Formats: sequence, C-alpha cells, structure tokens
Amino acid sequence: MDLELTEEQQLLKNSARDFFEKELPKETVKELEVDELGYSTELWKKMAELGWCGLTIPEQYEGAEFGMQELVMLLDEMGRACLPGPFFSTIVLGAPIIMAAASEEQKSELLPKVASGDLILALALTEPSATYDPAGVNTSAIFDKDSYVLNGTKLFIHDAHCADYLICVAKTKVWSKPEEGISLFLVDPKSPGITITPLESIADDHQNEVSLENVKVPAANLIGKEGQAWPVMKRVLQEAAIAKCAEMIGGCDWTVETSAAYAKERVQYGHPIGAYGSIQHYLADMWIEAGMARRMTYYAAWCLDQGIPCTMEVATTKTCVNEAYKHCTRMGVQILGGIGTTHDHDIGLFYRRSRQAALLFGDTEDSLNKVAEEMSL
Amino acid sequence: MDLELTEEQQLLKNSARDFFEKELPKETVKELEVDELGYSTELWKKMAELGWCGLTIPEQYEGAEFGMQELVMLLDEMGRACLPGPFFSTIVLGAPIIMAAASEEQKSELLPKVASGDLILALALTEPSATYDPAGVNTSAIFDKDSYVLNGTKLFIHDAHCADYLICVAKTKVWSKPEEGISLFLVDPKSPGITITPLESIADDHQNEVSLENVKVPAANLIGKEGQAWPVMKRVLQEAAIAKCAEMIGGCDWTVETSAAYAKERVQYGHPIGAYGSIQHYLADMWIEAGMARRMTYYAAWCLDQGIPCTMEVATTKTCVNEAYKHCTRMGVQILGGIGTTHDHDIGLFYRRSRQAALLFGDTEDSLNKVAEEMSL
Amino acid sequence: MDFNLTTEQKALKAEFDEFFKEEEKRAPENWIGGFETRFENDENWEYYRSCIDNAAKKGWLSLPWPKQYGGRELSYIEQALFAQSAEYHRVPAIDVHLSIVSAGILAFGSDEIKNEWLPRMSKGEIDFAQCWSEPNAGSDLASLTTKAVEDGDDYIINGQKIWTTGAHRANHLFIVARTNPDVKNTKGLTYFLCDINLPGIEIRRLDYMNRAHVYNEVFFDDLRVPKKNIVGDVNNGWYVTMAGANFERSGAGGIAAMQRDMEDLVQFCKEHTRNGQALSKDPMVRRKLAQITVEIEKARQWAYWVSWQQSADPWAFSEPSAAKYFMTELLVHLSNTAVEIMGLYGTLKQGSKWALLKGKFESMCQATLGFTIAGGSSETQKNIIAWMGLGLPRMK
Amino acid sequence: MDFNLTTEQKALKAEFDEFFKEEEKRAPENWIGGFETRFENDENWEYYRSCIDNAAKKGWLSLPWPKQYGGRELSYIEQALFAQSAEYHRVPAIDVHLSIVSAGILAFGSDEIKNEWLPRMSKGEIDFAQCWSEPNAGSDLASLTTKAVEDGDDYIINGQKIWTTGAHRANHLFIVARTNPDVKNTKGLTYFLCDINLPGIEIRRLDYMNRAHVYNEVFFDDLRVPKKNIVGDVNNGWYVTMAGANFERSGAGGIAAMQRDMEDLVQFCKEHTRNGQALSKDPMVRRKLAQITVEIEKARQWAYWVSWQQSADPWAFSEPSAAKYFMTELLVHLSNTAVEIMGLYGTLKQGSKWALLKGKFESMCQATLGFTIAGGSSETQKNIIAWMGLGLPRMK
Repeated sequence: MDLELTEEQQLLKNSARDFFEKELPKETVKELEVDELGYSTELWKKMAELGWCGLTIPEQYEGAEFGMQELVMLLDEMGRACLPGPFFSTIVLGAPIIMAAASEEQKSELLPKVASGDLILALALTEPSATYDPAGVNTSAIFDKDSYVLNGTKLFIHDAHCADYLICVAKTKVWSKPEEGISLFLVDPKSPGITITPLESIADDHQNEVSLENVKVPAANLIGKEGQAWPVMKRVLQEAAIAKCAEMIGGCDWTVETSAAYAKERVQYGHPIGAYGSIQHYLADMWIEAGMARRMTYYAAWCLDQGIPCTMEVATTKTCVNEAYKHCTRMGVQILGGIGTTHDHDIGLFYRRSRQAALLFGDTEDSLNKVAEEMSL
Repeated sequence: MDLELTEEQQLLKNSARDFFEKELPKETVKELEVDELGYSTELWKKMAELGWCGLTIPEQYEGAEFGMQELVMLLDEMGRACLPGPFFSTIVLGAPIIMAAASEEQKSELLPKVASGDLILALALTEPSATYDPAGVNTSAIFDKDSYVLNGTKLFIHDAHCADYLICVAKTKVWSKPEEGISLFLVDPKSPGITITPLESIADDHQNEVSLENVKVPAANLIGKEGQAWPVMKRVLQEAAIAKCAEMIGGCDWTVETSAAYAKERVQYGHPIGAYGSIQHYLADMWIEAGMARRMTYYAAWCLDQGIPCTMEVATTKTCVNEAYKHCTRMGVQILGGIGTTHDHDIGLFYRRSRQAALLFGDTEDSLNKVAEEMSL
Repeated sequence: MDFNLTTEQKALKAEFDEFFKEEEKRAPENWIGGFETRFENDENWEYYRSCIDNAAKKGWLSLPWPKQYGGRELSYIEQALFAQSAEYHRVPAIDVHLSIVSAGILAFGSDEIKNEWLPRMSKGEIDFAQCWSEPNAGSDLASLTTKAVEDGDDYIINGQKIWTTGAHRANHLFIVARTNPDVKNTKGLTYFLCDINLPGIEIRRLDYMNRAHVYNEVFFDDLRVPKKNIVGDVNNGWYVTMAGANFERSGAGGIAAMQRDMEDLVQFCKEHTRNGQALSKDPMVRRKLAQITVEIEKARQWAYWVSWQQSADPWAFSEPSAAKYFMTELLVHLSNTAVEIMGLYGTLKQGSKWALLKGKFESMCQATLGFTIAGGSSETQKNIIAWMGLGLPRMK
Repeated sequence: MDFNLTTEQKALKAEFDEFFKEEEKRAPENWIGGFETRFENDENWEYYRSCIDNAAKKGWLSLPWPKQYGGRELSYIEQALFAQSAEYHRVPAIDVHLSIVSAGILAFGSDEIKNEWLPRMSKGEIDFAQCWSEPNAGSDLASLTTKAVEDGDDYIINGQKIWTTGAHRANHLFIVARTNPDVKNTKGLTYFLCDINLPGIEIRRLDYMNRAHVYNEVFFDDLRVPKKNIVGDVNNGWYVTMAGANFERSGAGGIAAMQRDMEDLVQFCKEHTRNGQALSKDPMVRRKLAQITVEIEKARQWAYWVSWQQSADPWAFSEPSAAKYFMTELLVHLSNTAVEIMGLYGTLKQGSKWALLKGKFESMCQATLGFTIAGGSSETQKNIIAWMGLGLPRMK
C-alpha cells in the first residue's frame, strides 16, 4: 500500500499547476467564456508541446502511454485553472473510443494527430432524451450502398463547433435491445446535412446542438463493429465520470483555499471573519468534503487503471464529488459575501461549473441509483 | 384574521402548564416509565376533575365540547410535561371514534364515563403490517349467530394493558377493497382468547401486543355499521396526527428553552458556550424550526375545527413537526454535551419520545407521499 | 385563532389578483420576474416603470402609510396580500427601496420631509438606490467611513459605496454617512436623501456573477447635499437605517413567487418525460417536489405570523429575521433542486429553444446567492435570533 | 499510488478474519457489539475479558509497540486491519483505554514505567478507566481542578472526575490532576496511573440515557498515588494526555462495524415487506441505503488515508479529527435512519420477539449520541480542523 502520489504524478501535477498559473489567468478564462471559439489555440499548442494531448495515448501512436491516475493529476489542475477548450472532449472522450474500438488504420491516422494536438474530437452522444443510457439514443444510421445515412438531433455536445471530427453515437438496429444496436461513426462536421447551433449554459462551456439531416457517412468511418459500441461507451463514460471528478476536486481545493484565505483577511466587527465559529465550521466541513472527494477520486482512478470492475466505485465517487463541489462552491460564495456574487471575483467560475459538472456523466440521483443496483436493491 | 390564542385557549394552556409543573416532576415521569401500569391514577383523577378528559366531548354527554384547537393547547403542555398514561388513547383516539360512529346508546353509556375519567379506551388498529392503511388490517371478524369472532394480532397498541375497552379494528368483508371492509368493535380486554403482552419501546410508552384468538364479541358491540368504519378512522387518524404534533411542539419548546438556558450558564474556555457562533446558530435553527412547527400545528388544528378538508395541511404539518422535533432534541443533546446523554438529565425523555412520535400517525416518508398525492404527482 | 381574511381583506385581495393578472400579460417576452431583473435591460425597466405607475395610480405603493401622505392606513396583512399577489404574477410593482426609505421617514422624519417626499413617493415618481454598504463595511455596516462634513446649509460627502443595486436606473440615492468622525460605531451616522444628478456622484457598473448589470459602486467626490434632505436628526442615522430595514418583512411576496415557480416546475415535471416516464412519476423527483412544498408551506404560515406580529409590534426582530433567512435559503434550494431535476436542460440559458421555463432556474441559481447575503446575511439573521430571540450572550 | 495490501498484510488480515469469525460465535445471545455494551452486565464483561485474553495470547493488543515491550512493531495500517476485523465481527477485542495509556507511556514514559506497565498491558491484564473530564472541565479539559499534592514518595489526590466509562469493571485508573495550582491551563497537569483498589476512591454509577450502566463519577478523597506511577514529567501531563489521544484514530474499526450493521439492515430490507413489497424496493428506502453506503465508503477511503498518514506522522491532527467527526456523525445518522426505515418496529427494545435485529438500532440511536460528544465533540474536531488544517485565527 502506498497512498502518496508517485514522483512522476507529483511532478506532472506541479508542472501543470505552474503552467496554468503562468499561462491562464482567470481574466483570460472569463474572456474565453464569451468567445465564439471558446479557447486559446496558442495555449492548446503549448499544452500539446508538453505532451499532454498524448498523455494516455499508447507509445506506438506517439503518446506517453500514461494511465487514468496521471490523467487525473492533469485534469485536477485543469479544473483548478478552469481551462476552457476541447481537452476533455478530445483526450478523455474521443481518444479512448478510438483506442478501444477503432481499426488499426483509423488509430494510425487519428491518434498521432491527437497526441500532437493537431486533431480535435467531440463526442456526439446525448440527445433531447438527456440521458447517458443507450435507450436515450434515437439518432438512426441506415446503411445505404457504401455509406450510412444519419438522422437525428444531438444535444449538449461540448466542442462540436471546433471539432475536426464528431464521434457520433447512433442506432443501427432499431429492433434490438437498446444496448445491442449502438454504433459509432467518425463524422466530418462539415458534411452536408449537419447544422451546429451553439447552446449557452451556466458554465459557458460551449455546448452545441448538432442536427443531422440525411448525413452521409462513408462506411469506412464506422468505428468498430456495427451494433457493438455500447460496451466501449460504457467504459468511456466511467472514465469520463472520474475524469470529471478530477476537474471537480481541483475546483474544490481552489474554493476551500480561496475562501479560507479571504476569511483570514476580511475583518468585520473587529475580527477576521475566520475567527468566528460559524465560519470556521463552514470551512472545516468544506475541507473535509474536499479531502474525501479527492481520496475517492484517486481510488476510483486506481481501480480503473488496475482494470478492476468498478461500477460501484465510480458511482459512489461521482455522488460524493458532485455534492462536495456544489456544497463547497455554494458556501464559498456565502463566506466571500457580496464580492463572491460578482463577475469580477473568480469564485463564480467555480460555482457555475459545479452546477454543470454535477450533471455530467452521472448526476447524483443517477449515481445513487447505480449504487443501489450494485447493492442488488 | 386573528393569529393569537383566544383568552380561553391561553388560560387553558397556562393552567395546564402550572398543573404539570406542580403535579408531575420529571422524576415521577421516569419512575412511571418502568412502572407496570405506567401512569398515576391519582393524577388521572385530578385531570378528570379539571374537566380535561371531557374537553372535546359534547355537552350532552357531560363534556366541555371544545374543539381541536383547545385540545392542542392541552396536549402541547402534556408534551412538555412528558405526561405518561392513556389520555391520548382515550381522549384523542377512542372518544372521537365513539362520537363519530357509535349508536346513541353506546354514546350515552361510554362518553360520560370518559368525561368523568372513569373509562379508559385503547385503539387496537395497527398490526404486524405496521401501517395505518386499511390494507394493513388482517384481523378478521366473522359473524356467527349473535356475535362476531375475532382473530388476529394487534401490535404497537398503546395502553391496551390498562384499558377498560379496546376499540378493535377488524375486517368483516375479506373480498372487498380494503377500505370498504373495515369494522370497529368495542372489545372487553378480559374476554377469553385475548392475550396482552407488553412491548418495550424507546419511548417507554407502554405499547402492547394484543393477540386475539377466537374472541367472541357480542353483536351489540359493533360500533357503527359493518364495513363502514374506514372514513371514521381516516378522520380520527388525521386528528391524531395533529394531536401528536401538539405534544411534539411542546417538547420542541422545552428543548429549545432548556438548551438555550444551559448554553448561557455553561462556561468553557472562559465564555458561556452560548456566546460561540456555532452554538448560537444551532440554537437559532432550533428556534426557527420549533416556531414554524408550532404555527403549522395551530393552522392544521384550525382547519380541522373548521371542517375544511385538510389532508395536505395535516401531511405537511406532520412532516415539518417530525423533523423539527427530531432535530431539536438531537441538537439539544449535543449542546448539553455529556450531561445530556445521562438518564439523570431530562432531555433524554424528549429525545426518546421524538424518535417514537415521528413514526406515529404518519412518519415523514408517508407524510411526504401524501403531500405528493395531493399535488397529483 | 382565526386564519380567515376579513371580508374587506378578501375584497382587496381579489382586486389585487385581478389587476396583477392583467399586468402580467404585458410583460416582455423574456421576463422571468424577480427583484433584480428589472435593472438588467431597458425593456425590463420600462415594464417596471409602467407597473409602478399603474400601482401608484391605485394608491397601492403606500398602503400602510397615514392618509395625509397618500397612504391607506392599512395593516401589514394587507401589505403582505399586495406583495403576494404582485409576486405571484411576477409583476414588478414592489419597490423595496421605497419601502425602506418610507419606513425611515415615517419613523423619524420631520413633518417637512414627510410632506416633501412621501406624496411624491406614493405617486411612484422616485426611484431610490441604496448607499449603505462599503467595501469594508458589509455585515458590520456601522463601521462605515464615508464622511459628511457640515458646510453652511449643506453637507459635503466623500467616500465610496458598494452593492448599490439599480443606481444606473434610479433618480435618487439614500445615503448613510459618518457625520461624527470621532466615533466609529453606530453613533455619528446621518441619513441623507439626494438627487442622483447632483455633481460629485460617479456610478460604476459592477457586474453580477451572470454578467447582469444590477449592482453598482458609487463614488462621492465633494457631493453637496442640502441639510433639509436629512432624515431624522444628525448623528441619529443608524436608527433611521434600522427603521428602514423594518418594513413588511414577512417574505410573503417572495413566498408567493416561489409558489408560482413551483407550479411551473411541477407542470414541467408532469409534461416532461425521462426514460419514457413523466418526471413527476420518478420517486425522487416526486419526493423533492413534495419536500419543497412542505418548506414553502412552513414559510407561508410563518409569513402570516410575522405580518400579524409586525402589525402589533413593528419592532419585532427575531421573527422577521427567521423569515428572511428561511425564505432566502429556500430560494437557493428551490432553484438548485429545479436545475437538478431538469437535468442537462437545467443549466441552459434563456435564449435557446432548448432552454425550458425561460431558463429561469439557471438564472435563479445564481441570482439567489445574493439573497442570502444582502440585507443581512443568513449568519447575521441567525445572530439576531440568538441574541434577541434567545438572549444568548454576545462575544465581544 | 497503490491501494493493494502487501502480501504480509493480506496474510495478517486473513488471520484476523479467521480468528474473529470464531470468536464471534461465542458471543452472548443478546450481544450487539459496540464499545460500551461490554460494561453493561456481567455476561458481556466476561465475554469481553475472554476475547481480550485470547487476542493478548496472539500478541495483538500491542501490534505497533516496540518488540521489547511485547509489541510487533507494525504500522497503523496493520492496527487498522485488526480493528476492522474485530469490529466487523463485533468482537470486543479492542481496548480503547489501553491504546490511550500505551500511547502516552510510549511517547513520554520512563524506561522504568515502560518496563513495569507495557508487558502487563500487552497481556491484557490491565483494564484501565479514564479520569480526565470533570463536571466543569469538558471540552475545555485543561481547566480541570482535581489537585495532586506532593507528600514524600507519593502524591495525594483530591477532586472529582466524571464520564469514567467502565470504572465499575476496571482494575486501574489513569488520572490527570493539577500539580501546580498557580496556573489554570495546560501547564501544571500531571498524569498518574493507579490501582483502583487503593483507599480514597469512590465510584458512583451514572446511568446513560437508556439506563445502561456505562458511565461513572469518580471521587478522590486523599487518594495516595506513588510517584513512580507518574507518566512523563511532573507538570507535563497535558502532553502525555495529547499523545494518549493519538493512537490509531482512522476510525477504520468503527467503519467496519457500520458496514456490518448496513449488511444487516440491507438484509432486513430485502426480507421485510411493507404493503406487499420488499422494503428494499421502496424507492426512498433504496435511496437512503445507497446514500449511507456512499458515506461509509467515503469514511473508509478516508480511514486508509489517515492510517497511512499517521504511520508517517503520528502527530497529524486535522485528518484524524475529520475521521472522528465524520464517522461519529454518520453513526448517529445510520442508526436514526435505520430506526425510521424499520418504522414502528424500529423503536422496539431488545427482548420482545417483535424487536428485530436484536433491537440494535433502537439502542444505537441513543448510544451514538455520546460518540459525537466524548473524546472531543464534533464542534471541537471542527475547531481543530479550522485552526490546524486551515490556519484560521483563534478568538481569545
């Protein structure tokens, strides 16, 4: 047993902290929130140069072949930095699908480009049904000669507006059980019949509606075997949940530190407000929640790396981290008082992201439901 | 609109407060908890002399013909005093059933005795099914010549051990919808075939198991018409819920006052603990909860008196009061610290009663479920 | 006890309801109600102004005031009924600032100031913005340092205020400033009314978390205010301020607004399906809606109690504090729960066709954060209850 | 990071599990586990004594101690594994008092005192009871006033202690008393070990809320304790006390006990029906069980982290405080939730045939109240985190 980070993990975390502190002031984050593209291509290049785009990609495709734990270290700092842009879409969602399901040819073509930062992916899974279940996928893909014709509406699609490829989840068999009829397609977002409309959310995280109207996708762009995509998606969604948790614990730590620092400085009634019992107890609770959220995330990431089946661990972790992040940011604003409610202060970035992140890849009720299922309840 | 107590109500409340402060020290309550009979017959007589046993009984049966609101005033103080004994069973549960459903002959025989304190009733409704639903009643009553034969097990029956009559709820039609086959019987607890076994609970409130084995009950002891008892029970259960709330708000107030008084006196680290923000905020929350619980109870009692249909009001009130009482007593113990966990201190009486009372006549989940039903959810 | 309204109250309530039902129909397309939204854009502000004008014509801005100043001499119960009706219909006909200033004037103002200001206020002519808090005087308001120095018939004011909601739309300010620099606490403060167009006032936009322009900072540079604009006595401004916090504080209006929001949310849950089932049939959604309904009902009963009490004793403290604390925390809870129930749709902003219920809860789950801070934070309200209601000692 | 146990740890854990599985079978019929129940009656106490003797024979009472005193020089991880196994099986083979005293002796005791006491303690011969708190010194322990005055080779002790759990069963006391009456804080305290049969000790029963005899008051009337029984230096007893609070504090054992309780509760819910449906299929029951499972898992991961940290730094404060606070509050929550899920059955006391799960949760929802107070209340733990973990200032 060794519960400390490895030297490599610690180094990665530290260098990411330094990088973002230097390269990504929160002012820039706020500007990018209302920017059409939504991220800095210059920063993206620098991140790619540091090898981060290829962090988890196998060496044979020019990546560093690290695991979930290392990815967690990086995402932790990205969460703290409120990094905008398609890192999560490309590296956490897109690349693992390619790695797990794509043909050798597709891998060789795509993965090195991802690793070098030259290819941006977006996952087009969710739809107006607003669930992560296979039954929620109503977009259809009908084979016709040498291509598939896709029809449907994809909703809440992060980074579709800037992706080189959409990985589109569609039903190829409508008569089967939902989880048996799902296929994946590599779709050029410039294909005729595709309309991408931005959706503004509380997190200013550049979601989109992707409308597919008779979109022709070459048969060669099928990823994996027809109808067999769901097991891959299931695994990627588990990784995505923990990856999202990693961003969230970064946000928790920032929030606790920032609120505590403010409570030490801000004087009212002749004392720093952090000397008052009620504020101390708020912060103690936040510190505990943030700490536990971190330990849970580390453990789940380790389970994923070990290949241990961990539906339960992922679900307990997402529950815990959702609630911790929401609570820490809400109480953080309360401690900061008026200033915490302004656009000028940075805590709003975290508060707003917490509301969104808690819904992604398993909200609390869905996650608790999974826990109950795992308990055979 | 007039949200103050009437003079009469205030007088009743004050005199009850004075009476119990003088007549029922908490030491006595604790002794009676482990007493086989469980209450003081002497005190009972005094209460009867004050007219309390007949408070809600019509004047024609020698009662004072007051309503729910006045009953609430009295129960409030009984809750504060932790009064043990069959007042609730007799006056809140038993008498209203007689008043609503019994024949003139039965009323004339029973009600004056209740009013004078000479007759004790117990309601035998609940069973091993542990619900207040008609579907939970499995005790059967089969008509045979000039009597009914009762078989079944009644569980959690308060005061059955000291009652002159049990009002026994039984199924007379087994083929009908549950709520259409329920009848009420006046049963002499000394009848052959009845076994009464005490059940000890956290509240030391003298519950019993009442086992009915081929118990013959004369047909004349049927209360109301065969199979038509459920509407009466439903109404009485609503009144019982609010009557229980009345006891509980009395307990809440005692708890808040006692905890606050202790917090003013108890010095640690050079200050009364009530000067620390965390304790102040605990107490402020308790004060709010207790206050709201009181307002809700008053309003629901008024609705009952007005004959306004108030399923929603009763359910919201029981939810609110359950949670308020549980929370106030739990935090009260926490504020009192070690001394609050001892048998010597009186708060244990309230803490233990709160756990029990929150389950009676609608626990929080059942009550919320009723609220949802009333919202057509 | 009698929870029935009087015949007169019922009639008045019916009049309110009818009126506001019509007023609601005139609301701008994106109008979602609430106190702050009126300041966010011109369309909303125009709607607000027209609602205030119409309510003023009815004489409803001054229900509890003495008749001689345009009031109707009604109790806080009627005031609460008015607020309930307006807020249920999301009609911005309640001006918090007007209530604050008028309460201060009525309690401490001279006849002269009453005669000058109250009739105009009752006609809806004056939009006040509040200049109380300062960057270093928030919860501890009495430590404020903006100075007012006597100069002939005027006072000259210098300093900075913050959280001045709506200053960019208002035509007047009310200012608390220190006139006695020798004391640093509640003594030595004075309460001024002032035209916003006087020289020496600079207003700087301070965006809310969601980028809405609601707050402002206000800077005073040799602002000259005539002495006749002082409410109450010089150095007695703290008590005017406290009286000003002492208008109808039951929260009845806010609760009615919540009831309306809940109706929308419940309707949404009945109409919207997830996994082939109406959301309202999801046991957890069902339970959350029921629980919030219970909480709203608690707040509602409490509000009646507070209004009733305040009618008898306008200086009751703990009960209104409890109402403010409970209602604002409930608003935070309601808006966050609504977002969660709505799932991925919950966080979408108004504007897209996919944003449901006009994106109201997305907006509210940010806007409500200010409610548990402004006007006495939740912590301050609990302190008041602990000190005043429970008599607990105060740590110095 | 590596969350796997080492091969040695796995083997040891297997040994613990096998042993305690057998020990559990010998439990008295009404045994429900927990720390306090052992003191309640003779049957329980005999079971406890036999379990302690058996564990002592294995050398398991002193796993982390130096070998020369009967220890195995293992880390807090192994200690946590031991506690987990014992508590999961509800076997009372953990003596909290032994841990407290031994930690103090190991940190501050002279070689003489180590040699005299530790070997006997490792053999399970000594049952200590704690004489720390006094009626006026609870959270503020350092204000205690029991006096110890030097007299030749002895100290003479006078005063009163309270909350002395198990004094009616113990054979020794450990006492913190004031040896320097001129200072009133942490300085001037001394730590004594003492045979309970010495003259001048009076033990008075102090019943718990549920009438169980667990607590005692202890009165000292010219109690004469030899100087050689002092742990650490005279007037340095506070640090010995602090060290004594510093044994394995991850809560791993308590969490294992909760896991077992949850297993029972889940099983109950699967077997017990209400309205014709298994309780475990009731959506709210299901959700509550899942939520508690999440909380237990949080506590479990945290416990490993605390054990790991304490192995490296036995003076870490905030993390163990968090563990203690979180676990004890969770115990209160678990036992109350269990009572509510069980409905009318939930409050029945052990004894009746209708009382389910041995009335365990009825008992626990009283017993757990003491857990969030004793050994540093929840409030004290949060203060420690605020001061030590977050560096917040302390109000004087």
